[in-house]
Amino acid sequence: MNLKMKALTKSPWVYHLSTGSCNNCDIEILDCLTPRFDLERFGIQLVGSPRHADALLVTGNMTLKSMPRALEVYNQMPKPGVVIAIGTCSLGHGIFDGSYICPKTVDEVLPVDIYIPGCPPKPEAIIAGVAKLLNKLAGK
Amino acid sequence: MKWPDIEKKIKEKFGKQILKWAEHNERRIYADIPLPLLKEFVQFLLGPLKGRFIIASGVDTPRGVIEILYHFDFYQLPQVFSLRVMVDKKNPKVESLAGVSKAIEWIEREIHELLGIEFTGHPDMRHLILPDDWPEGNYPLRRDQ
Amino acid sequence: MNPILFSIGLPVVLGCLCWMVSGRNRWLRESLTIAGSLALFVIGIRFFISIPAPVLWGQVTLFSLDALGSMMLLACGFFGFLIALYSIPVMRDAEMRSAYYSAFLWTLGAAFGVILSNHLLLLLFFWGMLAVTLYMLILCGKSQTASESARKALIIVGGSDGILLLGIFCIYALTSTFEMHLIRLPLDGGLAILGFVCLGIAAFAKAGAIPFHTWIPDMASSAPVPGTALMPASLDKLLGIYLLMRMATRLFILTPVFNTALLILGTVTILAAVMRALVQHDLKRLLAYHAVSQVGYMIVGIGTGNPIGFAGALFHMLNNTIYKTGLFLAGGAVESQAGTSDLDKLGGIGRLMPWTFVTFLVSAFAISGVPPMNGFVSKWIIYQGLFEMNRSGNSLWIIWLAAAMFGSGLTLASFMKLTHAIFLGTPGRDIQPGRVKEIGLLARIPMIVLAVLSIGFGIFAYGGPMRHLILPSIGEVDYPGIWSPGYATLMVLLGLVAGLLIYGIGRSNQNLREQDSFIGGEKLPVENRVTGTGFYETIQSLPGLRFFYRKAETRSFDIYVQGSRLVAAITRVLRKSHTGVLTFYLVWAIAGLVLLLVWLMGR
Amino acid sequence: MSEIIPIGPYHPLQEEPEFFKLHVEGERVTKLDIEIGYNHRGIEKLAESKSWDQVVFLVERICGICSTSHPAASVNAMEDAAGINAPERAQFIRMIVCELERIHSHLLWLGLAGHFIGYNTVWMWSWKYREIVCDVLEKISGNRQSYAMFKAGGVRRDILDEDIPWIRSSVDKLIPALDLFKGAVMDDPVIHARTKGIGILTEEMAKAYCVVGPTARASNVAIDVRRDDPYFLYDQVDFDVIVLGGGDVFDKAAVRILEMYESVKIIKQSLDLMKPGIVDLHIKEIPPGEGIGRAEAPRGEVYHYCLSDGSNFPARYKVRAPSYVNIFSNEVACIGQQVADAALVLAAVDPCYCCTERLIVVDNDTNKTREIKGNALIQLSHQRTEEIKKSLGIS
Amino acid sequence: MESLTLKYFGYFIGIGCILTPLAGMLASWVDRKVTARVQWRVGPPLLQPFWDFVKLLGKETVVPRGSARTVFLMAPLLGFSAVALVSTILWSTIVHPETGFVGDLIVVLYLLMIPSMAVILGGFASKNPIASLGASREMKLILGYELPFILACLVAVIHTEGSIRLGEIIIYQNPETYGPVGAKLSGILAIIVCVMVVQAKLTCVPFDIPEAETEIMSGPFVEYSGPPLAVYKLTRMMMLITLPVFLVILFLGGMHFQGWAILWSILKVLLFLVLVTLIRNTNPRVRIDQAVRFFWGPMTVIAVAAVILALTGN
Repeated sequence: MNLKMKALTKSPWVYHLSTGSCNNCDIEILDCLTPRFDLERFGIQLVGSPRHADALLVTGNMTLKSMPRALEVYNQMPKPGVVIAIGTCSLGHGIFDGSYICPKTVDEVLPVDIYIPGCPPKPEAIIAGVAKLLNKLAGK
Repeated sequence: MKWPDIEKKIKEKFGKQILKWAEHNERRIYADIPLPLLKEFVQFLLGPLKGRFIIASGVDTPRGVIEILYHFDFYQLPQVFSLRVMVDKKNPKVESLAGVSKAIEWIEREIHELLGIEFTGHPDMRHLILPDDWPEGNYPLRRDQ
Repeated sequence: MNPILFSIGLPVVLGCLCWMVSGRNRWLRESLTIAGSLALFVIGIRFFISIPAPVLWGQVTLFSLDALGSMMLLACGFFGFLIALYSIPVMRDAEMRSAYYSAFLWTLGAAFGVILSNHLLLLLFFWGMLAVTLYMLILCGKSQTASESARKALIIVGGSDGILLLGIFCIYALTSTFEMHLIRLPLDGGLAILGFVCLGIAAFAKAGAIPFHTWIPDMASSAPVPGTALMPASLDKLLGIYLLMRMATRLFILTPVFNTALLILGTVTILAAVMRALVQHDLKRLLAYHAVSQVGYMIVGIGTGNPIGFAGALFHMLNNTIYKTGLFLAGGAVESQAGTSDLDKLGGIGRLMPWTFVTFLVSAFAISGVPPMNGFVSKWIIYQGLFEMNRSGNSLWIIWLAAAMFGSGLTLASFMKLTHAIFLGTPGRDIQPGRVKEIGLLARIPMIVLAVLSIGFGIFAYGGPMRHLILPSIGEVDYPGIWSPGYATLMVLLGLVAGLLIYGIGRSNQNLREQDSFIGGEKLPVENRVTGTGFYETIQSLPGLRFFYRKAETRSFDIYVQGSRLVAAITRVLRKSHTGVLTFYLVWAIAGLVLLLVWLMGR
Repeated sequence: MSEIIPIGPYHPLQEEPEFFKLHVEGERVTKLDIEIGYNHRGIEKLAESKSWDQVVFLVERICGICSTSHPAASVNAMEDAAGINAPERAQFIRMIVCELERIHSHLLWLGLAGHFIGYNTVWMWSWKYREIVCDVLEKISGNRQSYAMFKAGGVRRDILDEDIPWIRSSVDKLIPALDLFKGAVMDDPVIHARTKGIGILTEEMAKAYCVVGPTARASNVAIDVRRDDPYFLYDQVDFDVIVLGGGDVFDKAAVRILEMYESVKIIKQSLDLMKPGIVDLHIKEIPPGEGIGRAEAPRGEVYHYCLSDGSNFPARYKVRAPSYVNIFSNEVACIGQQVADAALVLAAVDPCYCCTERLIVVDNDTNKTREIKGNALIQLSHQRTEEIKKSLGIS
Repeated sequence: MESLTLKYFGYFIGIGCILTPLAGMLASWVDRKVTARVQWRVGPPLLQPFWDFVKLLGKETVVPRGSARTVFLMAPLLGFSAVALVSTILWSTIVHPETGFVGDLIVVLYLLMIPSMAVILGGFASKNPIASLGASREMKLILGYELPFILACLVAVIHTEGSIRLGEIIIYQNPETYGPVGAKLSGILAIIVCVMVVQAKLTCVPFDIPEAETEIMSGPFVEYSGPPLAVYKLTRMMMLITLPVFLVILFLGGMHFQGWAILWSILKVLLFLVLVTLIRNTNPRVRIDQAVRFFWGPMTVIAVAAVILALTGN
């Protein structure tokens, strides 16, 4: 494994992209940063601009209005970068399946690298998912 | 001012024109009124009666009319008073109430894009929640969609 | 013919020729101007190398030259030549070209005259001539306000000539001579102080120090840019500071009180002008306020009253002329290409006019005193003069030092805003790649030369300009501290190389990708852009400053406006007597006659 | 010339996509354009297949933060339409869940507000205490968010008697934490400087925009559905409605902080008053008719309207979330503020865009029914994850 | 002369470009760890800043379309080299107080402004309204703190009889003779001012207004990615160690490296570092006009008071 990928696994900065979620997943993502879970232990930081991000945390259905913007944000993330889909809605459509405003799932719009299911996934699940992602990257 | 007073005042002013007065229970009152009376009625409710606009909801009925319900309450009172107007589906035009209360502005935009009702005199009839490139004439809440 | 008289006469004659050349013969007029200014530049070099003999008229020395003067001449010739080059492409479309070129040459001649004069009355003559040519230069502007600002400049600068005359007679009353090399007045009596103040006002008005600065911003916004670059930005600075230097070193013996007065005026000039500059919306006005602000540093340098301070002031004068002219030229280039100098409408020109951008940036760094540019070195020497004051036991130096350093922070702030509003940021609606392009080579050369000089004077300050240009007129000075710009520059470069190495590790040039800017994932329409003019509104609305800014908006600090208000008030009182009733006039006339009779009988 | 500073749609200020165009001059906001709809999931085509029971699940997912206020209003509406009352114990359990959620939501807002003004310590601390609430909710419902507790006619799970002392002690632990925040937030001079007199929404404006909840109560508009139109058994417990008059950001924060004390009070009274009994009436059908349900969410009044035609599916379902009116009031509250403050003002109404753009309409005309229950969904997603994992080669 | 040149370059490379960045990373870790502890978290591992830096180096650089590309890419380097130069001057002064040139204090003050200026230039060059807004806020902040900062630094100068050479200031503060400036009343006042200014120079809360993440999405940095961002972050880390060292030189008598003095010296730097971190974690962000008012109001008054006290010998 080269140094670049190792560094990436040591300090993944995440950008949080909500594409029409119900907030639950978003809260749980933020929760991961707070004292009980403290993702900074793993060097994970929430950043304010996709330019700084190494990973996009996508939550929610892909609504029509979000779709071009999400793609735009993905393009603005410097590569190498990964996309993490969080929550049932972003995996499929969850309970919102069939809505006229969500024709596509997240992975039909963005190249999702890892899926973290749950409605909402517990912070533990998110951390486990991210850890698995890091292992995956390390194995690359 | 308690509810009986309010009820009395409403009936005094509009008693003859109210098409139907229904009390689901003591806290939920519905009144059907003719469409032209709407603006005056709402002005009366929000003005002298110090009511509070909650929301409006539109229903596309199988009868070929779209019902619009305007829900009001009166601050500390438990009663919810709902005004019902019928709009002809073939000519869905309603006088806009955005000038009466700011709070009605958004919901009229929403009903416009979802049910296709034209609110005449509305200051800003852009899309509220649907994308700007949403196809014209496609109203998701209509029964025929 | 005597070289000194030749150097003054030549431009005047050429100017007259220019005036006579018929309107269509553009080419001849331009070559005359170039030739004249080049000749003056060469003469300046010659005089600098070997100082010519003074011109005598009987026993009276009319013209003479010393080390200070020769340095000034060199500078005048140099900037005159550069601006002449620059004028050719920029003034091509101006309406009053013929008048402009004549005024240009006459200005140069008069400037040479001022510097070469040893006789105070001759000095006064050339000084007044400059006011007239200034008036002409402003009138060459296309703008509607040109005549108004020309009048204002003429009244302030010309008025200061009258005061200069008064001062000269004060000096004459005390010394019975007009020859400068014979005068050395101690400031002990009322008349001497009056003379000093009068000369000081003349110098301040010419250099544009507060409170006689108000004609400069007005002129800048209405006169053609090369004219502004020539007069307030370079020649007037040189001449005003020249006179002040003469006063401080030759004509008068300063007392600490006057030093302090100069220091106060200097710091006030620095801070007040730069504060006004911060909030300007017009490129040229903003630059003009900086032209005022920088004078403050020179006055502070002179106010220190020690050789280091003098050297710093002179060097700063030179440097200021370099970068200030550079800024005006770059600004003028932007204006002539983009067609506007309104900061709201500019933006994003850096990509379209790269040369102008780079030269502007260098000059902006220099004026803000960023090491290792020349502006830093001369400010640094002025600070040394302030430390020197400390050694002589004056503890007020801290105030001047803090104010001067703070002033350079403010300068930086306003130039950051300017850089953003013109060259970076989002382009304005009219700024399109096809329409706005780099200015012609002839205009670009002066800008590049000045930018190179800005850097060169900064890096090789001590060995080059200080030793050869400044110190001959001051005498050897003992610097308490030497800032070694050479090392520092090398190290900064080394740092840049190290940074590039870091980029190299990241191979960032291979991993470069262009993307739209991130604005929350939404695309902004073109007209929604940050223009940068409102940046300092926060400052403007600070409780303490709001008052001053409001007052400045209503021109309460403008000596011209206040003066004319006073005059208007007086005439208003008089006008009250104009009732239009005949008997009233009769009463006045009779009263006047009676008074006259009484006075005559009293004799 | 005014410049536009965009806030959103993807902006760290808000967890959800929303687009505010701030027209500014210098740093001063002159106009605010609100553009919403990024989160609009307009669910009708899907929701046509939802039965009355599923509707409760669906409205729960309108919004994750107030994930029990919508079910509360929803069951109120259904019970209003059906003309029944849930058993007393169920009502108390509902109140406990609602109030716990209020505390969790206010703490969450407080933390985020701290984050917005760069006070990350407040964020961390308040979320640390929020965990206590989440634990209690997890104990009661089995989930930290989206509790799936309510149904028309009762609740799905009873609170076990042996858990009650633990719940009580956990809730008691909140009091010192609340005292801490009260001190840290309401007495901090810098916070005062940042929030007092900022984004004032006057009483007239509050009434004109018909704002609700803490936003209204901070502007001296004393409305609270719990008191004005008591649902559940709020008329049996004793609590105060916090009303402040300033209308600025500080008062909005203060209202929320003080409200948490009242919530703790209600929870403890409910635990005391709760008697053993059934918790579910097992309603079979909703008769034809209309029902209106209201509930006081942490952000204000939630309003649900349902129309039943007697079938298993609602004929029309209308939701008015509190943020729908509150966000709009930013249009006035932001004007004249600095950009830095505008961001804070936008956040101060505790906007919940998910709620705003819900639009859940349930209609029974077509028969494209897909019976997927919540658990099955999760299973499906699990399956899918497994497949993906396999395809990626992760065990 | 040759050897002197070589020595300077050696210092510059060794200290400015290698030692200071490493020390800066360490300081950044201390900062983040203390922050985490205040917030009841565990915090990042020791090597975290290093990994952040390396990772950013490995990322691709995204340049916003229509920006002034050269300025955009060069601005971070400008800031970096200025800090490297400052830190070289400071450290070489600490090691050899007798070297240095008269007036290096002024040079340091000017050079310390350049990193912020680089940030501003970069922000302006990125053609993003948010970055422009952030950069203009940064500029206003500089305006605000510059005056009290100069005055507070002059307090040390006054105490050391008008010496503007850092080495002399250190020597003057020898405990046996004059003692540290910070022990005087005016010194304490000046330290208070300086700590607030350092807070602003580092754009830490409460003065992180230029890059307020929740308002303007990290302001001038919003468009930066990859190596340029890495250089900015590195510059910030270097500032995080350079500024405390500068204050230690001015007010606490510099650092010494003989025996136990090392520990004491490190403690002095840590003192400022932790102070900055604590202030950062116990305050909300203020508004830009409040910040400017704060610096031009109370801070300038305190600084002036300190200067007056210093002139009277207190």
